[in-house]
Amino acid sequence: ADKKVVAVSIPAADHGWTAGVVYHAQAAAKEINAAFPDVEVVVKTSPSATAQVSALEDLSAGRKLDALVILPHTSEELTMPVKAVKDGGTFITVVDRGLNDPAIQDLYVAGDNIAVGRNTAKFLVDKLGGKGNLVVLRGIPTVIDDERIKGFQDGIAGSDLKILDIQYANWNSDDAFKLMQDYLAKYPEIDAVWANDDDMLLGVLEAIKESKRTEIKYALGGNGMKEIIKKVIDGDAMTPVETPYPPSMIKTAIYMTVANLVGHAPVRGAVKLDAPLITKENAEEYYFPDSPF
Amino acid sequence: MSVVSQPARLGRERDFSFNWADAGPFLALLALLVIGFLVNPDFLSPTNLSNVITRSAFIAIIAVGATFVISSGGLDLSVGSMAAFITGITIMFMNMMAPSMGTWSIPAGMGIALLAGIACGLVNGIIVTVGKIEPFIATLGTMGIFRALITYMSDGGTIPIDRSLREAYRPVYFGTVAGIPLPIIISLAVAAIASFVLYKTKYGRKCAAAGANEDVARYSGISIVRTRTIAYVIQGACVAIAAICYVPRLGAATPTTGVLWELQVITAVVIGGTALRGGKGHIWGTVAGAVILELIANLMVLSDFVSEYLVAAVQGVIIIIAMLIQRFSK
Amino acid sequence: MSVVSQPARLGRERDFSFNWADAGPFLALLALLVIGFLVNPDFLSPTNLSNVITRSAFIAIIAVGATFVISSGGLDLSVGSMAAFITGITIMFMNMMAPSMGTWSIPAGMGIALLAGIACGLVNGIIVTVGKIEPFIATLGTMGIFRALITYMSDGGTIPIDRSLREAYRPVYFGTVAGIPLPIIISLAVAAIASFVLYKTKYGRKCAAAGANEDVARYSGISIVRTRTIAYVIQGACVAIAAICYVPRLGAATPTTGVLWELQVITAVVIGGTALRGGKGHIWGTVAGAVILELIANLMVLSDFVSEYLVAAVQGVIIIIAMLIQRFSK
Amino acid sequence: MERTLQRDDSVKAGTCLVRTENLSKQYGSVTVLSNISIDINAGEIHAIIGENGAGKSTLMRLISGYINPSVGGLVVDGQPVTFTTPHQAQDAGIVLVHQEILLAEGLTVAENLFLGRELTRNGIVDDRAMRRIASEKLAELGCNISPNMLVRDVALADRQLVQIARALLDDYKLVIFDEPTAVLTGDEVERLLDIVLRLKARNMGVLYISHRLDEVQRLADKVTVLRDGKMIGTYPGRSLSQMDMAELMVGRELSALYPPKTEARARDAMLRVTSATVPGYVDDVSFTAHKGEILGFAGMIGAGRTELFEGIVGLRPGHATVELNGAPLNIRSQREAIDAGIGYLTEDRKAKGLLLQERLAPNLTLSALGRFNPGLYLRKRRESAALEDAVDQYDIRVRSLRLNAGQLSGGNQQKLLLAKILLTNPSVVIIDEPTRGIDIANKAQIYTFIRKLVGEGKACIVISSEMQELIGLCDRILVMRQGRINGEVFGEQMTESNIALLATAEADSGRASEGGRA
Ligand SMILES: Nc1ncnc2c1ncn2[C@@H]1O[C@H](COP(=O)(O)OP(=O)(O)OP(=O)(O)O)[C@@H](O)[C@H]1O
Ligand SMILES: Nc1ncnc2c1ncn2[C@@H]1O[C@H](COP(=O)(O)OP(=O)(O)OP(=O)(O)O)[C@@H](O)[C@H]1O
Ligand SMILES: O[C@@H]1[C@@H](O)[C@H](O)OC[C@H]1O
Ligand SMILES: [Mg+2]
Ligand SMILES: [Mg+2]
Repeated sequence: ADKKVVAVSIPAADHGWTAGVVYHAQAAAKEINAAFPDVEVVVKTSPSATAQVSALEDLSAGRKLDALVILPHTSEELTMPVKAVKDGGTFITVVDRGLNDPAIQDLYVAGDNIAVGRNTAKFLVDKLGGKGNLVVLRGIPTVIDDERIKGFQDGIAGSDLKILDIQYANWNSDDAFKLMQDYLAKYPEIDAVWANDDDMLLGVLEAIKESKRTEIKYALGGNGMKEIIKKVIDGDAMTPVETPYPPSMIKTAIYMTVANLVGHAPVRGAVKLDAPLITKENAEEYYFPDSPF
Repeated sequence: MSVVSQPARLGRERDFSFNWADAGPFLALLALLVIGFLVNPDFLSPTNLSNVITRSAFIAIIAVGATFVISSGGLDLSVGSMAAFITGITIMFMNMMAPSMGTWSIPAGMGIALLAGIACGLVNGIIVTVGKIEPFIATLGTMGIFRALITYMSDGGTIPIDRSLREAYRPVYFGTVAGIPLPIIISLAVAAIASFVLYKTKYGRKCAAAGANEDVARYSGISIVRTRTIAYVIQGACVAIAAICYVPRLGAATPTTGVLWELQVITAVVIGGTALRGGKGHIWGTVAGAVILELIANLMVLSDFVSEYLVAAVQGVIIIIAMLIQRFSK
Repeated sequence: MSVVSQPARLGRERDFSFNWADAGPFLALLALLVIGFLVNPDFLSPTNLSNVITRSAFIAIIAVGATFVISSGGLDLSVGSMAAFITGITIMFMNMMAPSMGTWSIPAGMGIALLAGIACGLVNGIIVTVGKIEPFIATLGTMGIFRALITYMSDGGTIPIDRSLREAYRPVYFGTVAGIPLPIIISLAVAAIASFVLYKTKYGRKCAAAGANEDVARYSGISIVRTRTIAYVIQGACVAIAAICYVPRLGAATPTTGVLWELQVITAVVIGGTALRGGKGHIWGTVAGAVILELIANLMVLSDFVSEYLVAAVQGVIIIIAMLIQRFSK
Repeated sequence: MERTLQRDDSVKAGTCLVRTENLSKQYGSVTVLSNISIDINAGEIHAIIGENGAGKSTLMRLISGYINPSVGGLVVDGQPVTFTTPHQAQDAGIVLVHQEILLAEGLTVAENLFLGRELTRNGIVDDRAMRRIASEKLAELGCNISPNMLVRDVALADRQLVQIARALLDDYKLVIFDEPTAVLTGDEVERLLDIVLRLKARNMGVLYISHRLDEVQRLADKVTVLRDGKMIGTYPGRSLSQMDMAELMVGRELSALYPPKTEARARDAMLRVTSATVPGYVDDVSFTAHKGEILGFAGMIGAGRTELFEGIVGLRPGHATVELNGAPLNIRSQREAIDAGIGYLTEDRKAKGLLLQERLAPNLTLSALGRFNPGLYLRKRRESAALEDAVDQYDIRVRSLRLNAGQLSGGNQQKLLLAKILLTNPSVVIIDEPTRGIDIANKAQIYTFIRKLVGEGKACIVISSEMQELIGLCDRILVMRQGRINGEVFGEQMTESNIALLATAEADSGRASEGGRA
C-alpha cells in the first residue's frame, strides 16, 4: 500500500529550545510510525537556513510529500522554497517562525512572542510599582527576538520602568553569564533582569548569585524550560513567574497534520498557543521532567 | 675548450599529462557517488544531482576565489559575512532603484554587488599585506565587521528583496540553459576563467610563487603586497558573484546569511588539493571539493540510518575519509 | 693571507634579556586597560577585572594547549566541541557515581575528564600525523564529531550536574585563594607548567623545531609524528582542565557549550605572538591574548557608544588594532 | 684523451670505517649513481670530486642515511648496515654537513646546534651550558656570532659555520663535508681546513667534496673522481695536480680558466651609486660601474657587500642615489630594478633564488614573465624553448626537463639561477657569488659568459669571496670592510695580499675612496 509521507523539517539542536523541538519531533515520529502503518513521518534537521532550503529540495526531489511540517530557520529565506513544495501538491504546516506569505500555509501552529514579552513586562510593571531599572538580554538577530523585545517594550510603555541596557547574548547561557557580570559591573542599581529565553536566564542567575548583589528583585526568562518551571513551582523569589513557549508545539503540529491526512478531519487554519503567565498556581501543568527542555 | 657531447636530453615536456595528485578529489567524489547510490538509489537521480550541484555553486564560486588567496599564502575567514553584507547592500540598492528603474535595477544592483565585493576584498588585502597582520586574525576582524554591518543595516531583522523584482530575478538561480541550471553554468564559467588566470597568466604564476616562497618571489621582482592584495580582490569579486546568484534563492539578506561558509569554503579548497600553507592552487579540485561537501550533506538527508543528533559526526567522518582517499591516491 | 679576527658582532648575551617582540601583547593589554579606564572608570574596578580575568581562564588554559599544537606546526579547530564533550562525559560520570561515592565523585570525575581529554587529543593527533591529513580539515572533522556526540548524549538538551554535588564543586570556579579566584590560579599554574615544558625541556625544543622546519627536525632525529601527537595530547589535557573549571560555572553541559571557542583560542595564541605557521611558541603572550579578548568584550558592554548591532564590528576593529600595536612594538 | 694515472690500490693506511659496495641510485628510470665502491678509512681525508651533477651529493646522502640506495649497500666497521634515517647514521658515527644549509631559521643558533641532542641537567635543558659550548665551538671556526641570534638573522657564511659546528659537536667517526667552503671567505676557509686536518690527526675519517681544487690538493690523501654517476677511479691525493683533477672530472682537456681581459680604455660610466646606506650594514658607499667593465667587490664575511646591493636594488630598506647611464633612478623594489635594467642574482639560491618544489621552466621565467606573455596569457611553448636554450647555453646538466628545481644538483641550480637572471636582459648585471658550487669546467664557461656580456656593452658587478676568481675575472676590484669601501685595486695592484690587506685593515687616507675614477 502507498504510505503517506509526512516530512518534518526543523532546525538542528543548536540550543536548548531547538533541542526540545528535535526531541518532540522525534517522539511524535516514533509514536505515529508505530500507530499508523499507513503513515511515514520523516524528521530532518538542518543547521542553517541555507541547509534547510537544501533539505526541502532533497526531501521533495526523491518522493512525493503528502505533507510538510516545517519550523523555518528564518522567514524570508524559506518562503519561496516552501512555496515550491506547496506547488507540488503538498499540505503545508508551518510552526513557530512564520513565513512571509501566510497564504502558503494550510496550518499554522505558533507561540505568541509578543505576549511572551508583554506578559513579562506587565508582571514587572505591576510588581515593581511601575518604577525601576531594568536590563535586558536578547537572543540573536531574528524576527522572533524582535517581537519579544517589542512586546516587552510595549508592555512597559507608560510606566517609569527604564531599560538601562539591551544587548545580544545569542540565546546562550555562557554569553548570558558574561553579559550579566558586565551589566552588574556597569550598573550599581538594577531592579530586574529579563532574558528573553531560559537558556540565557540560567547564565544570568549564576552571575547574580556569584555577585551577591541584593538589590535585584526579579530575574525572568521565557520559554518554559523545565528547570525554570521547577523554580516557579518551588516558589523561587527571584524567578516567581515564567512564560511558556513550549517546543512541544512541533508535536502538536505533527499530530494535527497527520490527523488531517488520515483522520478524515480536515484541519486548517492557525493555532496560536497562548503565552500566559505561569505562576506557582498553574506551574504543574507546564512541568515535563522527562523532556530534555 | 673542446666540445664534448652532452648526456642525452630527455624528451620535450609534454603539455598535457595526467596527474594523479590532481585526480584525488575526483576519486573521492566518485567514491561518494557510489556510496550514495548504494545508500539510496534516488541519490543519482538527475533531479537530485542537479539540485545538489546547483546548490554547491555558491560555495564553489567563493572557494574558487579562496583558492587564489590560499595559493598566494593568505587566508580569508570573512567570506561568509562578506557574502551577507554584499547581499544586503545589493538588495537595498535594488529595492531603492526599483521604483525608478524597474527591473533594470537588477543588473545595476549586480554591478554594485561586484563593486562592493572588490572593495571588501581590497580592505582585507590591504590589512593583511600593508598592515602585515596574520591573515587569520585580520580576516577574523573583518568577519566581525561585515557581520555587524549587515546586522546594523537590517536592524537585526531581514532585508527582503522587493516583490516587484522577485519574478524577474528568479531565473538567475532557477533558470536553465540547455537544461543546465544557471548557477552551474556560472560556477563553471567562474572556474574556467579562474583556471585560465591561475595557470595561464603572469598573475597566476606570481600568486603561486608568493605562496610557495615569499623570498624567492620578492627576489624575482614580484610584489608580494600587490599579488596578495589582488588575490583578496579576486576573492571579493567571487563572493559578489556568489551573492548575486544567492539573492533569488533566498530572497533576503539576514544577519545569519552565510554563517560558517568560511569553514566550508576552506574545506572545499583543501579537499580539492590546495595546501593551506600556500603554493600551487587547484581550481577544479576546489570545485570538486565544494560538490563533495554538498553531496555529503545531501546524503545525510537522503539516508535514514543516522540519528539526527549524529549527522555532524557522520559528516566529520566522511570528510576525514575523503581526505584519506585523496591522500591515498597520491 | 693574514688572519685578522673580525670585530665581535654583538655583545655577550645576557641570560635574561628583555625581548621587545615578546612584550607586544602586554603592551597591547596595557593600552587596552588605559582606554578602558578612559571609557569607563569602573573598568578597572577590582570586581570587574577579577570577573573578566576569571572568565578568560578557560580560553587561556585551552589556548596554552593550542600554543603547543600551533608551535609544533599543527592546528586544532575541535577544542570548543571537545570541551563540551568532555564536560558532558564528566558530568554524566559524576552524576552516576554521586550516589555511591558522594562528593568523592568530583575528583574521580576530574580524573575521567583528564583521561577523556587525553584520549580526544590522541585521536586528533593520530589523524593528523599518521593519517597525514591537513590539521585544519582533520580537526574540523573531529569538531563535528565531538559536537554531535555531546548533542547525542544530552538528547540535544542539557546535562546538569547532580544537585548533591553542586555546592561541593562550586568553589572550583567561584572559590578564591588569598583573594584570587581559583580559575586564575589554575590558569597561571597551567601556564607556568607549560612554559617550563616548552622552554626548559627537550620536548619543548622538539615542538618548536617541528613547527619551524620539519625537515631539519626530522634530520635531527626528532619524530614529527610523536612530537605533534604529544602536542595534541597536551591540548586535550588542557581542554580537560578548562572543562573541569567550567562545570561549576553553569553546572551543566549543553550542545552550545564551547561553540566558537576555537576561534577565540586561535586568536589568543596569535595575538600572543605565536605564528600560525609554527615555530617558537609564546605561552605568556597567549595568556595575555586570552585576557585581551575578554577585556575587549567587556569593554563593549561597559561603554555606551556602540549600538548593540555594531558590537562585533568594533571588536573586529580593536583586534586588528591590537595586532598593529603588537607588530609596531617589534 | 684521458691520461692514465696511478690508481690507489694499496693496502689501507687506517682501518676501514665505511665501505660502499656497488652503491647505485635511481630516480624513476634515471640512474644518477651506479656501482660506486669506495673505502673510507680512519685517519684519512678522502676527497670526492666531479662535475656538477656527477652524483657527489647523492653519494654522500646515501652514506649518511638521508636516502636509500636502489642497489648495493654499506659496510660499516665490517658489518653490513642499512640506514633508514640520518639519525641512525649519526648513531653509527657518520655525520654529513650538507651542501645546502639545513637549519631551522626560526630557532637560535644554539638551539640549532643542539637540536635533537640537547644537554640537560636534571631533565631541564641546560641553555647556559649549550650557549657556552656553542660560543666555543663557533669561535674555533672563527665565527663570533651570538648563540642567541635567530638563524634567520645570521649571514649565510655564518650559517654554514653553524652547520659545520653542529657536525663537530659530537665525536663522530666519519665527518662528511659537502662543499663546506662554497660560502666561506679566505679566513674562514683556512680555519676550516685546519679543523679538517685536526680531525684527521685524531684518526677520524673525512669525506670532503669541493670544487676548489686547491683545497682538495692541500688536504686529500685520496681522491675519488665521479663522472656522470660513474666512478672513474680513486687516486692518491698528492699525485694529482689541479689540472689532472679537472681533466679527470670532465674527461677532456681544459683550456685556461679565465678569459683574456679586454683592453683597458676610457669607458662611459654606466651605473653610478652615491652615498648608499643600508642601516646596520652599509655606510655611505659610492662607486661607479662602467660600460664594458667587470667590477669586482671583495671583502670578508660580513663586510656588507650583499646588503649593499640588496639595498641598491630595493630588496632592503636603505637609501642611495642611483644613476643609470646618467639618468637618475628611484628604485624601491626589485621589480623596478629589473625594469630599469639592473639584475641582481642572490647568493642564497636555495632560500631566495629558486622555487625548489617547482619545475625548471617556471623557475627560469619567473623574473621575466613579460617576455612570455605577448598577449593575454603565457606561452608555455616559448617557456620550454627558453629552458632548452638555457640548458644548452649554461650547460645545465639535467636528465629530464620535468624535474623540480630542488632535484637538480647544487651547481646546476646555480646555473639555472644565472640563466633566470639573464633572461631579464639586464644592462647591469650584479652577480653575488657567481660560481658558488660550480665545477671548474663550468666556471670557465661562466667567466667566458660574463666577459661576453660586458663585451656586448653591459656592465657587470661580481661579488665574490674567492679572491682568485676576482683577480682572474675582474677589470677592477673594490674592497669593502665593515660596511664601507676601504679601497680599490686594479691592473697590477690586483694581488691577493693587497686585497686581503684592504679587507682587514684600516685603510690609509690615500686609498680610502674609489681612486680618481668615480
Ligand atoms: N630527487 C631527485 N630526482 C631526480 N633526480 C635527482 C634527484 N636528486 C638528484 N637528482 C639528480 O642526480 C644527479 C646527481 O646530483 P648530485 O646532487 O648528487 O650532484 P653533485 O655531484 O653533488 O653536483 P654539484 O656539484 O652540482 O652539487 C643530478 O643530475 C640530479 O639532477
Ligand atoms: N642579524 C644581524 N644582526 C647584526 N648583524 C648582522 C646580522 N646579520 C648580519 N650582520 C652583519 O652584517 C654585516 C654584513 O653581512 P654579510 O655577511 O651578508 O655581508 P657580505 O659582505 O655580503 O658577506 P658575504 O661574503 O657572506 O656575502 C656583517 O657585519 C654581519 O655580521
Ligand atoms: O529558537 C528560538 C528559541 O530559542 C526562542 O527562545 O524561542 C523561539 C525559538 O524559535
Ligand atoms: Mg652537490
Ligand atoms: Mg654576501
